[in-house]
Amino acid sequence: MLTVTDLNAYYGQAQVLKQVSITADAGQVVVILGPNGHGKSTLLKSICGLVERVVGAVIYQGENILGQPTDRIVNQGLIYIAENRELFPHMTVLENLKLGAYAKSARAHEKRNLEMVFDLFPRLADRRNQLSSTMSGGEARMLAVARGLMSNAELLCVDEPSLGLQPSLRFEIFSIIQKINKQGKTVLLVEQNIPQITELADRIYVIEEGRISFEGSKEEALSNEHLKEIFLGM
Amino acid sequence: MLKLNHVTKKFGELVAVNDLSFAVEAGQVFGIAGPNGAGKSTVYNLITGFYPFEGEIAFEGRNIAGRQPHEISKLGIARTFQIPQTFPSLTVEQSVGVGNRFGARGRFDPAYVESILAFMELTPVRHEPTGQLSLLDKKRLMMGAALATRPKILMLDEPMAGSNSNEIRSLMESIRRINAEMGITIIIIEHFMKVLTELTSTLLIIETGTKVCMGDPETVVNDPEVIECYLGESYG
Amino acid sequence: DTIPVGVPLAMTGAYTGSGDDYFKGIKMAIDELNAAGGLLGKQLEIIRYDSKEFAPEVVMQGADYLCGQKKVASVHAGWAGWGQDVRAYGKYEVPFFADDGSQAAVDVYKENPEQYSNIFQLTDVGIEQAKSMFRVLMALPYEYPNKKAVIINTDDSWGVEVGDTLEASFKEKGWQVAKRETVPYGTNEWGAILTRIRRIKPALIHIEIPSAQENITFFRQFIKKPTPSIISLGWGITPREVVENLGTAADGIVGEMPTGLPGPKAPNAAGQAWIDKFVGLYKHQIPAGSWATYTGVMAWANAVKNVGDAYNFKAVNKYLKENGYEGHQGLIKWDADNVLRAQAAAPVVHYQVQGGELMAIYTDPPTKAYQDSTFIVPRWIK
Amino acid sequence: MSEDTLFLIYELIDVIISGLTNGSVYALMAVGLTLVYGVTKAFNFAYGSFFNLGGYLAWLMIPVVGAVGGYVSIFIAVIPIMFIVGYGLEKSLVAPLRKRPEWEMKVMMMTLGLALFMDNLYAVVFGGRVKSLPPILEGTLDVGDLVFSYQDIMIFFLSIGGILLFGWILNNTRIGMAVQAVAQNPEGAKIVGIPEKRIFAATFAISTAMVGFGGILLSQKYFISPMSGGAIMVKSWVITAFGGMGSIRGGLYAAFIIGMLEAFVGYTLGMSYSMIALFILLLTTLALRPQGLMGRA
Amino acid sequence: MSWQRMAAIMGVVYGIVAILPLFVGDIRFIMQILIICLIWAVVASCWDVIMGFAGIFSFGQVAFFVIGAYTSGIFAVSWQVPAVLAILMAGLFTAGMGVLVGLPCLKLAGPYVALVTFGVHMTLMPLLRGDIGIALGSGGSVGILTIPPITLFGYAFSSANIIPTFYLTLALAVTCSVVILVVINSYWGTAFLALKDSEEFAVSLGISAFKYKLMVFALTSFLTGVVGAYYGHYIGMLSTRMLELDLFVTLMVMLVVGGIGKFPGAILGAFITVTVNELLAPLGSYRAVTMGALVVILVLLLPNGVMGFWLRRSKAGATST
Ligand SMILES: Nc1ncnc2c1ncn2[C@@H]1O[C@H](COP(=O)(O)OP(=O)(O)OP(=O)(O)O)[C@@H](O)[C@H]1O
Ligand SMILES: Nc1ncnc2c1ncn2[C@@H]1O[C@H](COP(=O)(O)OP(=O)(O)OP(=O)(O)O)[C@@H](O)[C@H]1O
Ligand SMILES: [Mg+2]
Ligand SMILES: [Mg+2]
Repeated sequence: MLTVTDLNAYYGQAQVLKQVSITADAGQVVVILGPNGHGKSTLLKSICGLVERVVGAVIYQGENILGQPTDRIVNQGLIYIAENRELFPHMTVLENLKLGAYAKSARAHEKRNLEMVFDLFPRLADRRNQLSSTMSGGEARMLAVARGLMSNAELLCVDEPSLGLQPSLRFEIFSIIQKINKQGKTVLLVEQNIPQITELADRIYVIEEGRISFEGSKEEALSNEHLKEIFLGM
Repeated sequence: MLKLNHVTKKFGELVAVNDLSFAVEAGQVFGIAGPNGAGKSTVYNLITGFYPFEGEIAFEGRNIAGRQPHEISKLGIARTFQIPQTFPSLTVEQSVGVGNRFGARGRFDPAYVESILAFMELTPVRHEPTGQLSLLDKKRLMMGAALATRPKILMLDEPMAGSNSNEIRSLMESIRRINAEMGITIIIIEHFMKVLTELTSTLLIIETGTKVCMGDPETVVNDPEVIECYLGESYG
Repeated sequence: DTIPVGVPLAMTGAYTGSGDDYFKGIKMAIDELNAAGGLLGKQLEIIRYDSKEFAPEVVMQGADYLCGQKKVASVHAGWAGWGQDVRAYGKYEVPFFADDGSQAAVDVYKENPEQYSNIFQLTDVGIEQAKSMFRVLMALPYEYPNKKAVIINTDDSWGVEVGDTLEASFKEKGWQVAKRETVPYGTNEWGAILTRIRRIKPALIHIEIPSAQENITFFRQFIKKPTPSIISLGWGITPREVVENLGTAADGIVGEMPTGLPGPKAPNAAGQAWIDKFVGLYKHQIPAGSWATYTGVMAWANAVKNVGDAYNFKAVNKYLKENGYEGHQGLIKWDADNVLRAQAAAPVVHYQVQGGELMAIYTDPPTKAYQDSTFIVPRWIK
Repeated sequence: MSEDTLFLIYELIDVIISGLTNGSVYALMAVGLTLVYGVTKAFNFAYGSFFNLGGYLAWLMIPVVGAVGGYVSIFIAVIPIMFIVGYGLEKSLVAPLRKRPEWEMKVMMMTLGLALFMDNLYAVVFGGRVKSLPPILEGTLDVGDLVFSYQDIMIFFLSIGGILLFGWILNNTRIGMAVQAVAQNPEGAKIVGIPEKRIFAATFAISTAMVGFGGILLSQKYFISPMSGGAIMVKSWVITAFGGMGSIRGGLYAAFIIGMLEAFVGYTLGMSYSMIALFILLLTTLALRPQGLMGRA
Repeated sequence: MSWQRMAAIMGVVYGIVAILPLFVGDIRFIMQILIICLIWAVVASCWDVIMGFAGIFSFGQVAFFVIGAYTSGIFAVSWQVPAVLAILMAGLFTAGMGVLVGLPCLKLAGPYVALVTFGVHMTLMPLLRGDIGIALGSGGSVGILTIPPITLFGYAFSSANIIPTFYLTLALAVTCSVVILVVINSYWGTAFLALKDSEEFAVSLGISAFKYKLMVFALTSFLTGVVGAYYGHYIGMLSTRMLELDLFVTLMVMLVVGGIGKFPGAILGAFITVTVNELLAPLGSYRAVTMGALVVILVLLLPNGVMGFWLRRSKAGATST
C-alpha cells in the first residue's frame, strides 16, 4: 500500500531524515517509535506532503505521491492527524469536524462519520458549539483525532493521538485504532504511551537521529531488551 | 503555603471550576489529575492571575486574587503551560534569562542561569533560537525559565505528555531534585498515574471543576469513583 | 549654453492636475521665447522640480535645488506653498513667481519686504478675489428672491480666507448667511448639507473648494432636487473638470478665474490669437493658471531683456516692480506687496457655464459685463 | 403640527436618507476588504487603487460600448478582468511572500509599493483630472418633499444584497468554510485536504472582482481621480476593523453606523467634525468590545 | 544581531554621513537633504522599534512627529519659549500623548491597535485646522510660518549656516540612535521581544505587559516628538500637509528598504530611500511609479530589506569559511 524509500527530509539546512525506508501493507498497523525530536513527525508529514524539502520516493498504491500538494494526497485517501492538532481556532467544534470531511471521498459519509466520532467522544458532542481555541488540552486532542477520522481515509498517519488524554481515553484510542484497522484501513502510528499498542502492531520501526535503527515485527521488538526498556516501558 | 478557598470560575454558562478548595503545604509535591476538561489548567490560570474568578486564593497567608500575572510571578509562583510556549526571537539562554531578570527578586544572576541551563540539560542548545526545538526541549526550556524566577512554588502542566518512558524517567528525576535539592514546592498536573504515584505526596482528583477526592496517591487511585470517572475499568 | 528656468510644480500626488495646468502656460511661453531666438540670444531650459504635496521640507528643498544648485535665472510656480514658499525662496534673489493667492503669503512678505523683494504673486489674494466675486454676484442682472446665502468652503487657508470675506461682505450688504460650512477635502456626499439648503432655500449658494471633484458631486446631488439658488463655484469652476465631466448639465453655474484672459472670445486680437494657439496646442479652453503663469514668464523675460542680464537679479526684480509688463491686455503692475492685484489688464474673469463651456460674462475691476455676452438665469430657477 | 416641527421631521428623514446613502456606499467600498483583510489578515494597501482600476476600465470602455445601455456589457467585461488581475497578482506577488515568516507584514509592504505604482501610473496615463462615468440610473423618486435618487436606491440594495449574499456564502458553503479555514490555519487547511493555495488566490481574485464591481458603481456616482485610492483604502479599512475582523456582517453594520454618524454630525456640528466624532466612536466601541463590533473574541 | 554589530553598522553609516560635508559642504541642496535624511532616519527607527521590534502595530508615527513639531512651534511662537526648552517640552508632551494613545491599545489585537493609532493621525488634521487648533496656536490651515531657529549660546542654527546645523542634526540623530541601540539591547529590549512572541509566557515570568508596552509608546513617541520639534525649528515653518499620506508612505518605504525589525536597517533605509528618490527625480511624473515598482520588487527579492540581505550574506559567508 505504502512504500517509502530512501527518504531525506530537510528543514532549511538541517537534514532531519536520512535514507528512511518503510513499508506498510494494506490493512496493517505500523508503529513508529523513537526519542523526542528525532524525526517521527517529520516522516509522517513528509509522506503527506507537508514538508517542503524532501528527496526520495513515497509510493502510495503504486503511484509516487512525493511532491504532490497535500490536498491531492488527501483526496487519494491519506490523512495526517497532527501532533500539534492544527485546529481552526475561531471555528466551533462542529465546524472543525465538518471541515474534516472536506475531501471528496469523505463528503458522502459526513453524517455517518459525525455520528461515529460523537459516539467515540461524547465530550465533543456536548461541546459542538464551543470555539475550538477555548477547548482544554485533552478536548482539543480529541477534536483533532475526530477531525482526522471524519476524512474516511484509507491510510491514516496518526501522530501521538494519546497526547494529553486521560488514562481511560488512552485505552479508548487503542480500541479506536483497533476498530479502524478492522474496517480494513491501514494505520501508520507514532505512539509511545499506550502500552497495549504493540499488540496491534504488524510492524515496528524505530527512528533515531533521523535513521531507522530498528525494524521488525512486534515479537522481535519485544525480545529486544533495549527497545522494551526505552520505548515500551509504560 | 497555597490555599484555594471556594474558588469558582465560569465561562459563560460553563462552570469550569466549581467551589473548589484545597491547600498545598510547603515542600510538597502535590498532584492534580482528573478527566480532560475537568478544569485543571483553569485552576493554574486562576492561581497565576490570568483570569478573574470568585473566591479566594491565598499564598503564604496573603490573598492574591486580583493580582496581575507578573506580580504573582514575583511573589514566587512559577508555572509551565500545557501547550509549549517559547520566545522564537530569543535563544534558549536568553529565554531562561528572562525568568531570572524579571521574575526573580534580586539582581540578575548569570551564574544562576548557567546552573539552570545545566540542570535542565539545555546547555547543548543554549544558543539555538527556541522556535524549532523539539517538544521535549521546549518543555525543559519552560521549566528552566520558570525555575530561573527562583520560585517558591513551581506548577507544572502535563510536563510528561509526548515523552517515552526513558524521557519520562529523566524528567521525574529532575522534578524530584527540584523539590528536594532546591526546596521548591511542586504542583503537577499529569495523566500518567505512575508518575503521580511515584512523585506526589498528595493527589487531588477533580472532575467538572469539583473535587472528587484528595489524599495519598495509593488510596486515591484505588478509589472506585476515580476509576469510574477517570482511570477507566481497564486501568491497572 | 542656455539659461535655466526653474519650475517647481506638483508632478505627483494630489495636486498633479493643477500642476499640469500651470505648466501648460509656462511651457507655451518658454517655447515661444525660444522659437523667437531665446532670451538675450540664449535658449531657455526648463528645470522641473516635483513639489509633491507641499510639505514644508519639500518646498524648502525645491528652492535649494533650483536656486542654490541649478542656479536658475527665474522660478515659475503655481500653487507653491501658501506662504511656505515665500520663506523658502526669499532666501535667494532669483525672481520667483507664484500663484498662492493667499493672504498668509503676503503677510510673510510684509515681515521683510526687502528680503522678499524677489517674490512676485501672479494673482490677487483670496480676500480680494472674494470681494470681486461678491461685486459681480451683486451686479448680475438678476433679481434675488431673498437675501439668504449659503457659503461652503474647504478647511484650508484659501477656502477659509474666501469664506470669511464673503460672509462679511454679505452681512454688510444686509444679507443673511444662513449657513456657513467648512468641509474637508474629499467631501463627496452632500446629503446633510443639502437638507439644510433645501430648508433655507437660499437665493445664492457659494462653494469655494479649489478641487473639482467636490464641486461636481455637490452639483450633481444638488440638481436632483434643486432650490431656486444661484450656484457660484468660485475658483472651483476653473479646473477643466467641471465642464469636462458635466457638459451642458453644468449650464448656469457661475465662477471666477483670477488673472484671466476672458474667453473663449478674447477682448482683442492678440488675446484671441493666444487663445486660439492654446486651444490648438492643448485641445481645450484655458484652465485656471495657464494664462497667469504664461504672463509671469513673459513679464520676467521682458525685464531681463531690458536689464540685459538674466543673472542681475536685483535689477530684474527692480525693473519688474517699477515697470510691470505690457501684456496682451495692457500694462500690468505689481503693487507694494509685490502682488499682481486685480486690475484692468489682469482682471478677475467671471464665467458662466453656457453650452457646456466656460463663457466670460464679467471682468473685474472695474466690474463690468464682458463684451456682448449675457448672464442667463439658470434653468433650475423657474 | 406646526410647520417647524414638520420641517424638522422632514429634515431628520432627509439626514437619515443621507446616512443610509453614505452607509451603502461605504458598505460597497469595504466589502472586498472585509474578505481579503478581514478573513485572510493580508492587508492590501493597494485596495483603493484596484477600486479605481475598475472605474478606469469602465471609463475606457464607455466610448466603445456606448453609455447607458452599455453598463451590462461593462460589468460583464470588467468583472472577469478584475478577477483575472486579482488571481494573477496573488499568484505572482502574494503567494511567494506567503511562504515566509511574518508574511502578513510583507504583503502589506508589497501592496504599499503596488499602490504607489498604480496610483501614479493612473496619473501619468489618465492625467491628474477627475474622470466621470455617465450615471447608470438617472432621476429621482419624489415622495412629497423627500427625494430619493434612483441611483442611490440601486446602490443601497446592491450593496446590502451583495454583502448579505457574500456573508451567507462565506458561512454556509463549503467554499466559504474553506476560505475561513485557510485564513485561520493554512497548515490545518492543507491537512484536511483544502487546496489552500488555490483558495487563497481565489479569495484574492473574488475580492478584486468585487472591488471592480464596487469601483464601477461608485465611479458613476463620485468620479474617479488617480490619487483617491488612499482615501478609499483608509475608509474601507476603518470599516472592516471597526466591524470586527472576519465578520462580513460586522462590516455591514459598521458601514451604516459610520454613514449615519457622518450624516448626523455633518448636519448638527458640521462636516469637519465627522472625523473627530468617528474617532471617539471607535475608541468607545473598542473599549467595550476589543474585538470590534461583531468580531469573534 | 549583537549590539556590537549594530553599533558598528551605525558607526559606519553615520561616519560616512559625517564626512560628506567635506565633499558637498558647499551644495546647500544636498546638505539640506542630508539633514532631512537624518531626521527621517530617527523617525523610521522609532517606528521600527515599536512596530518591528516590539510588534505593536502602531500607525501613529507621523502623528507623533507632527504633534512634537506643533507643540514646540506653539511654545516657541505663542509663548516665546527658547527653542531648546521648547523641543524638550515637546518631547515630553509627545511622550505623554504616546502613553495616552498606548493605554487603549494595551488590550487590543494588532489590527485594532493600527486602527486606533491611525485614528490619531486622521483626527489630527481636522483638529489642527479647526477652531481648537487655532485656539491653541496652530495657525489653522495656514500653519505656523515663523518658528525661530534653535539658538545655542547665542548661535542660531538655521539653514543659513547649514554646515553647523548639519552637525547639530547629526549629533541629535546619533544621540537618538544610541538611545535606541542601548534600549533594545538592554533588558527592556528583551522584554519587548518576549511580549511580542508570547505575552502569556512573558507575563508568567514576571514581565509587566502594562509597563513595557507603555514604555515602548513613551520612548518612541518621545524621540519622535523631539525630532519633530527639531524639524519645525530647522525648517522654520509647519503645515498640516505633513499629515497627507505622502510622508506616511515614504517612512514606511524606508522601513521596507531597511528591513523591519532589523534595527539599524531603518537608518540605512532612510538614506537609501531618499537617495533613490532624488536620483529618480529626472523621471518627473514617472518617479513615483518607478519607486512603487521598486518597492514591490524589493519586498519580493529582499523580504527583510537590505539589512536582512546583508545579514544573510555575512552569515552564509561565515558558515562557508
Ligand atoms: N518546521 C521546522 N523547522 C525546523 N526544524 C524543525 C521543524 N520542525 C521540526 N524541526 C526539527 O526537526 C527535528 C525532528 O522533529 P520531529 O518533530 O520530526 O521529531 P519527533 O520525532 O516527531 O519528535 P517528538 O517526539 O517531539 O514529536 C527536531 O530536532 C526539530 O527541532
Ligand atoms: N476561554 C474559555 N471559554 C470557554 N470554555 C473554556 C475556556 N477555557 C476553558 N474552557 C473549558 O473549561 C473546561 C476546563 O478546561 P481546562 O483547560 O481547565 O481543562 P483541563 O482539566 O486542563 O483538561 P485537560 O486535561 O484536557 O488539559 C473545559 O471543558 C474547557 O472546554
Ligand atoms: Mg513528533
Ligand atoms: Mg489542561
